[in-house]
Amino acid sequence: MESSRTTVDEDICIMVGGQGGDGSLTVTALLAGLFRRRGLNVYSSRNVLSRIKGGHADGVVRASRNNIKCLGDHVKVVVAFDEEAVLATKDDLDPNATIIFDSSAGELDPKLVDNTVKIYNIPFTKLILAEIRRELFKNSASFAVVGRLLGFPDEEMLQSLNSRYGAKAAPILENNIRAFKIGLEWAGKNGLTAADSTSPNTVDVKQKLLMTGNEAVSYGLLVGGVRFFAGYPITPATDVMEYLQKWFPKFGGVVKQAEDELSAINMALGAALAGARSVIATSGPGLSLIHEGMGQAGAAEIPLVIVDTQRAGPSTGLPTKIEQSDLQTLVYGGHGEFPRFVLTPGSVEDCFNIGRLAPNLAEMYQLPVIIAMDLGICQNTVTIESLDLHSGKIDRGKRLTAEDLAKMPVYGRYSFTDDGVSPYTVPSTENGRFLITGNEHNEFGHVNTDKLNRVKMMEKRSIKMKSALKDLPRGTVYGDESSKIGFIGIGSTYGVILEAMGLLAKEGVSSKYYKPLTILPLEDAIGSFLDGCDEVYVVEQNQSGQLSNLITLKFGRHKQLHNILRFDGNLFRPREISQRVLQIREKQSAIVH
Amino acid sequence: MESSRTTVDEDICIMVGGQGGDGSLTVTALLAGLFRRRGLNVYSSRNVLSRIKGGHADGVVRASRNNIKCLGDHVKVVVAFDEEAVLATKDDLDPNATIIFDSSAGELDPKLVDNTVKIYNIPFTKLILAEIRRELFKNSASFAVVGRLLGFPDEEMLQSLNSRYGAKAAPILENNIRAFKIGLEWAGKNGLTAADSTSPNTVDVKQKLLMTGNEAVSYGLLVGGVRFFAGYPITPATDVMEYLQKWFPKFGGVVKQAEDELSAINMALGAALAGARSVIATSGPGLSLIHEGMGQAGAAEIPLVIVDTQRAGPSTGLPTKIEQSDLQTLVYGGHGEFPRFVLTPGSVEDCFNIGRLAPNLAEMYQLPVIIAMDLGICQNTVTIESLDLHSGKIDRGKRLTAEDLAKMPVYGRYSFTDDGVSPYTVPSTENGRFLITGNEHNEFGHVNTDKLNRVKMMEKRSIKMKSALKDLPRGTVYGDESSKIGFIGIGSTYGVILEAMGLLAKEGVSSKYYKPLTILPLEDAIGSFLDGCDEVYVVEQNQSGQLSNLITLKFGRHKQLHNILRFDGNLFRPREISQRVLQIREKQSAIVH
Amino acid sequence: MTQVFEPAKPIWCAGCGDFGVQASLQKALSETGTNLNDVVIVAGIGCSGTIQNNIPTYGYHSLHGRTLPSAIGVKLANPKLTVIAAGGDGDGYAIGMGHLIHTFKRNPSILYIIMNNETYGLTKGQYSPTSNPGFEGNVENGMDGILVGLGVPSTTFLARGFAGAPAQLTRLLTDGLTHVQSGKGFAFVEVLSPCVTYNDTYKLWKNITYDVDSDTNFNPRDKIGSYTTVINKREEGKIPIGLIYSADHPSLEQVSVDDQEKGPALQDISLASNMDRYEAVMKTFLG
Amino acid sequence: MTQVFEPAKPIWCAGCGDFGVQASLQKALSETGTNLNDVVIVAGIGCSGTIQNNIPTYGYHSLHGRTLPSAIGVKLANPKLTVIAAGGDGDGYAIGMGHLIHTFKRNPSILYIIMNNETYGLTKGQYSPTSNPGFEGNVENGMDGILVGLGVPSTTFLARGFAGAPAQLTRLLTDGLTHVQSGKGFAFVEVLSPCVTYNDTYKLWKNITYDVDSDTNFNPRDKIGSYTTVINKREEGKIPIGLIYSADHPSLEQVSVDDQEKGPALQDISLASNMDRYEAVMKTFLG
Ligand SMILES: Cc1ncc(C[n+]2csc(CCOP(=O)(O)OP(=O)(O)O)c2C)c(N)n1
Ligand SMILES: Cc1ncc(C[n+]2csc(CCOP(=O)(O)OP(=O)(O)O)c2C)c(N)n1
Ligand code: SF4
Ligand code: SF4
Ligand SMILES: [Mg+2]
Ligand SMILES: [Mg+2]
Repeated sequence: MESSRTTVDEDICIMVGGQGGDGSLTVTALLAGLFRRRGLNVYSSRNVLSRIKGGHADGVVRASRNNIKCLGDHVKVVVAFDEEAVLATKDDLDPNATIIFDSSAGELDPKLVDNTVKIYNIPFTKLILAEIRRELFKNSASFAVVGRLLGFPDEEMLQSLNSRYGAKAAPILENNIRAFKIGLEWAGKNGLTAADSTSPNTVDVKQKLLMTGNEAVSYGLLVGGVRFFAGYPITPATDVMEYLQKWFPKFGGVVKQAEDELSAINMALGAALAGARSVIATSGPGLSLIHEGMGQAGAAEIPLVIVDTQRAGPSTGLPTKIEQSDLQTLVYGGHGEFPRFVLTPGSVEDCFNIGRLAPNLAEMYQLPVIIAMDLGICQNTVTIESLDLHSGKIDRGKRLTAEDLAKMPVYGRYSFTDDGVSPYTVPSTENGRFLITGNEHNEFGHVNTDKLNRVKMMEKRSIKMKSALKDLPRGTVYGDESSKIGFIGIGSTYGVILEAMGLLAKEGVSSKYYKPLTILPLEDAIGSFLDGCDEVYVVEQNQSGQLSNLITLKFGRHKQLHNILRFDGNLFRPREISQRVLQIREKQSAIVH
Repeated sequence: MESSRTTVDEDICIMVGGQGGDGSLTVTALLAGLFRRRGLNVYSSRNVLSRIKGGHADGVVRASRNNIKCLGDHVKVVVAFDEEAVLATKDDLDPNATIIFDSSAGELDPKLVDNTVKIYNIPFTKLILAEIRRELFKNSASFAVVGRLLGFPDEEMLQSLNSRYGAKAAPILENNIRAFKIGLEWAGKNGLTAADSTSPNTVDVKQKLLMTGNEAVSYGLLVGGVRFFAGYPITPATDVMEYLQKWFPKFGGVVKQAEDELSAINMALGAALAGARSVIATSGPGLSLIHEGMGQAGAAEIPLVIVDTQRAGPSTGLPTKIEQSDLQTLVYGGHGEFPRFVLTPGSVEDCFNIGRLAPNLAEMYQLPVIIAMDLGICQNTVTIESLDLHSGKIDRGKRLTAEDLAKMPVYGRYSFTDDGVSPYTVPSTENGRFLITGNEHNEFGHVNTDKLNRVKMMEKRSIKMKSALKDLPRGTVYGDESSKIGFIGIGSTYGVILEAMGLLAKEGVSSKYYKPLTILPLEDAIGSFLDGCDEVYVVEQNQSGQLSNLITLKFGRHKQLHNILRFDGNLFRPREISQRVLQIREKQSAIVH
Repeated sequence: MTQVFEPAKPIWCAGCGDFGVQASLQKALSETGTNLNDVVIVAGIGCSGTIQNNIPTYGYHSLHGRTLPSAIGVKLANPKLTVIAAGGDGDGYAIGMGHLIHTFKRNPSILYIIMNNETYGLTKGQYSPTSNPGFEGNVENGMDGILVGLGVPSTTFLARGFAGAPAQLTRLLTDGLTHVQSGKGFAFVEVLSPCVTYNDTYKLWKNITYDVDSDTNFNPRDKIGSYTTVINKREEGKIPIGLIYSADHPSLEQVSVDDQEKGPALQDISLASNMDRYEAVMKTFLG
Repeated sequence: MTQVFEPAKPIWCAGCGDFGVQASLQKALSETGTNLNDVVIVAGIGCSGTIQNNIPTYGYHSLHGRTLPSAIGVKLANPKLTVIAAGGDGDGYAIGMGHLIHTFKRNPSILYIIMNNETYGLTKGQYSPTSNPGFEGNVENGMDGILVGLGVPSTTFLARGFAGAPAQLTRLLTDGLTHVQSGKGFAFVEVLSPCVTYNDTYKLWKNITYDVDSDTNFNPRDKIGSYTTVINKREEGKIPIGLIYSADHPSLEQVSVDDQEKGPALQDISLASNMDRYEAVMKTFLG
């Protein structure tokens, strides 16, 4: 049986699945921690339904010495609490995979999978019910088995359980440890003996940070000086509220859970004009509700950061599934015309950097700055190197103090300037009183309908989109810059595209990839990238090719632009992309030759 | 003095202006009625501030034997209650214009206008205050003077006053008539004698309808079978609510003024799924609030008609001013991806036809149908020939009765079909129970996250955009079809473009014009129109060229597409457009030669 | 017979109070002899907002917080339907609060069941408008839906049930159904429905509920008395359950729908039958 | 001295009640000795929602109905500011109703002046939530903001003034300002402010207002008594004015803002002064 033991040196992907409430995600989190502590790179994702208990739910964790940024293509180890979990991962299963199956309701039908797949049948539920009475501890038993299989020493696993449950009520920790020991016993019975605790893999390595995009963007916002958050719970944006709520008490910040998104965005507008860096985070239905407030930020020139954690729409849609289908409403949504920036982090590091930068941009240009995430990048966990806290700066734009004002003969909140940005004050500033309004107004903020003033004010606001070009985040080209085959993709397609490029390279197809960070105003660099490509693949998690539409409108139709789209609520896999590219190329060459 | 008397045979434009509350709009309405009763074509508009009393307000009425559909370029007669009113119209003043000025606070400084302009100074306010004590009747005095000037017999004018005020409390009518008589007296003093009541102009002519776009669309909706309206007051959409409220009692319909737009759209969704044809009407801020509901209609496949009476944004913006700046949010707004139609009436007849058709389309395709108006087309009054009530039909799409159901083995509200449209029931239908939801669902409406089902449902919904092509309203080409110079424009630019084409023709430039009626899905005919043009002018009342963006995305960049944009809150004037075209052409030819 | 959707198996966690609500509602429907083809359940978004999937009536899963406007739309379009709105405390008291007050004000004959678990279940246990201070970081006082109803002059039916007291709950829902089916207006029934996963309050609520139905001195038709009881009981740390207030006021559909026989949804909209009246309207534009 | 915006001339129709509100507010500001540089007036959209343009304080013209959330944002960002929210009955009781209840519930120290003219002035006289049945086709019962406030447990200050009774109005606004400036929570002052153009109620209101301030038997600290008075007076066709209810409850900013000396807006957000704490947060991701 030793043959199926895996070592952590490999690129390995483990799926743990069952019914919601089975604790699958806890097992993947524990494994992610173990891998990470060994200096491995980890990428982990979850797949749940919009219900609290029951229904299929699974977590996947992948670990590698390589710098992986996506799930990859194959699952090597499966822990399945029911048959549904096996079926859910069947298509992605490595031929030499191992399945640890909860056989309480009967052994796994071996015909369900290739006969090269190794199956351990262990009746976790039965064992745990018999010994501890509460089924929910079965996941710690399974953790013992999969940990042994992966070659983790028992001591190391025990330590993770301790640090996870140590702070909880004593019986919780105890029962988990009991369950874990039952697991160890059954692992032993199945020939999975304890690994040597002095195994070479346990050498001291530089600790990595394990973060989701939501954590990274929240942390970026904190470091970027945000001190006010208002929100209303919604998947997958709620995390941002919860992280800031955890951190703000030490930083003099306030998190307010509002009665709805309309209240949230208006609270944030109020806090922003009172001088606090302010942010809201929402998704799907909440996003549609804040369009009016977004326009108010644009018209009244109030600095506001908006995090949109895109999920699968339309309407209530698929609340726990990924999509990148808000791009056009972020760019065009809301009545009338007003300036805004739309930023699209692709990596966890991007999330941090953009989270930190956005509050500067908002105050420097006095408009809504939108950070467009997607459920994949929001929730998936990735190991990253330490973040450089010192490279940032705080820039409050043209904020006036009482001393600045004393030198000015006249102060109007909306005074005309070359760059469209007016100096501003915050309340309590001696002699800095303003009128702020979303009605059309003159330089002092008085409502005004004069034709000439109107045109000047519209131009003042829109010119900010140009003035800001020097400060907006710029994307990166990855891969073989000399190649004529280009990818474009944002958000969580980033890691998948990189890996697909590796697969293509193995097929002799070299390629490059532009990951834009600013899609409004759309980066000019995309134009040059397109010019340097004979064929371009725009990879998007939506039905209509929204990013590709934005690109086409600005840069014209590329002679060979192909959309690779997925909108079934699930993340792309690398092989899916590389194969689509190969198919398209084959078809094209069939046409040409 | 007789020399300045005008006859109604001319193309004449009269502006009546003063402070809000001065009653200027009443005078233009009375004049419009007089002209119309003589069989003339009338076009009338108003220009007010977002306040109830005070501040400049004016009305303009133009009358002609020609089929005018806009204000034209020159004001021939001005009735001004203050100097501001004269200044407001100064730029548009015909050199041979006549000004009737309220000289209560002093005579009009003749240097303010060309010396070819004829001025009557009459102290209306003083006279009326002295005689009747309430200033507000001064407008009826001015009506007498301008009516005499225009050659209307006194009897005819008196009749209009009677029919306007006859239903009001007796003192109101009496005082207006007293004021009118004072006006007549002063007209006489200024040499404006009574016209002959048997003037040839009073011959019996076929009566025309005098309607605003808001009236026409509301009437269309009524005839189209709409029986439920929910709304929240907002300029300029409120009219629609008020007309339907007036008519519905006779038709078994219900109008509900809701507590906000969120409530309104959801009431309408509820009424629609209960089987009533339902509509909401809103503008600007309200539109931004209903994006979530719009997506719900798309996702849950609920038939709903939405009237967007565009006004100048962003945010609260300029509530009483025109703009066409919601086009992109109508097309792209709202999270996620869902089908919808966006229709753009250009004439008052279009408003009626589209109002009548939209409820059919909504039920036939079970999605939101948006009628995109603009404040100009909404509020401006135009004479039209009688509307043909018999040409329409009521098509309730695939609505199932209990008898239909009895023949079906299975009924699922979202069953898959070739055209993406599922048969539907309404509550109380025996054995026709449904589940309707904006969550992703299976054919029965049960929430469902299966990947394959998701893709099929997304495709089912989006295919409706293609299935509907045969039923969507199609635009019209006007002008010289053989010309290579083309205009494109929607809404209230329609009449202005037609008149600008006339001006260009006088300069020897022949042109054609495509007025699209469906901008989502964008009409294919626009593509052929573009192909047939060497140069194209897209005329829009917005800053960013939203219609032109939609066209460019679908049909690629036209070699010579020029945007003619106006976003100062005021309607285009014909000469402005013709001159822009001539300038652009001159510049181009300077480049070419 | 045509096969229509099969009622779903509830997605709730074992022990969730919402099971009890569903059971009582189904009993009330059968006790009132309601034809299920004439019933529309309009549900919110939340764990509670899935109840309509499990019951063989017409069902509409509306938007989060928009349960009541949607239900009003249904009712005004066809007043003969039995319209039941159902959702959570987040749905009804947070994002939906404005609509709730206006529904009390309008008094449409709709039965509204608000499953109050003092938390946002579906989004994993954040505090809600009814949560006590301290719960999940909440700093605000909890609110009371019944008290809100007593703050609106045209309220006609206010009751609170408890998922742990099923007999009373069934009775309250039956009374609520009767109220709406006889066109008396808005029947508001808040149900204390514990969320066993994020806020298990079964025991607590067993202890602190106070049954006004069995208090012979309590008169639900005395508004000031009801208010006094609610205020005083709250101060004692108790939650009153039972029929707390009832009154008479014309219903919304009664004062809004001109044709009481056929609501807007049932009108004949064919051109032929309306042509005369359409032409009459057109004439008004001739001036 | 730097020239800042000049207060505007009001855009109201001659005789509009809002003139009286503005005059009383300005008196109250001066009577409380408030530094106008520390005042933010957050106004709604409506005729009433232009009051901030006419007063030399910081002014924010927010969105229709979002007056209170905006004001709460300002207050939480900088609790030392005197925050005044002002708007119409449409703004506050229709589209803003959900926020109003939640503001009662939260009890932030904000003075809220709702200019009730029982109509939508700026959109030309439609019925509003406070309109009587029959007004402009209204079929619903009017609602009462004070009664709504009495339906929320943490309300601390409920008053109603009348533009036709300026001395009392000034006193109520002064008391409201004192309430908020001493951090006691939300001061709600509805002002009966007639719309002479669409709903001229001066005479009517002169006749039917009932002044509780001059009723020596009336005790505004007795909640049930206040409720009883409001209900009974309504039944008599009277509208109570004066200080109707007052109570104590911790204010929102008190329980939400950790650093009472410097709200979020006043925090030093430079990297240097926060670096240690930022690093500590980063460490938590090392697992
Ligand atoms: C506009 C909008 N905001 C947020 C959400 C996310 N959301 C879904 S359910 C829910 C709250 C659920 O709480 P409750 O209404 O009390 O129902 P419960 O799950 O407790 O039964 C929220 C906030 C949403 N669907 N729509
Ligand atoms: C979201 C939105 N809906 C509608 C409007 C249009 N609107 C402007 S003011 C107003 C109502 C005004 O009534 P009220 O608040 O009572 O103020 P008043 O003018 O009576 O002082 C409305 C509906 C708007 N600005 N925004
Ligand atoms: S999470 Fe709570 S409310 Fe939701 S189903 Fe489970 S127990 Fe019920
Ligand atoms: S319309 Fe009414 S509320 Fe508005 S300013 Fe005039 S009187 Fe005042
Ligand atoms: Mg709840
Ligand atoms: Mg009002």
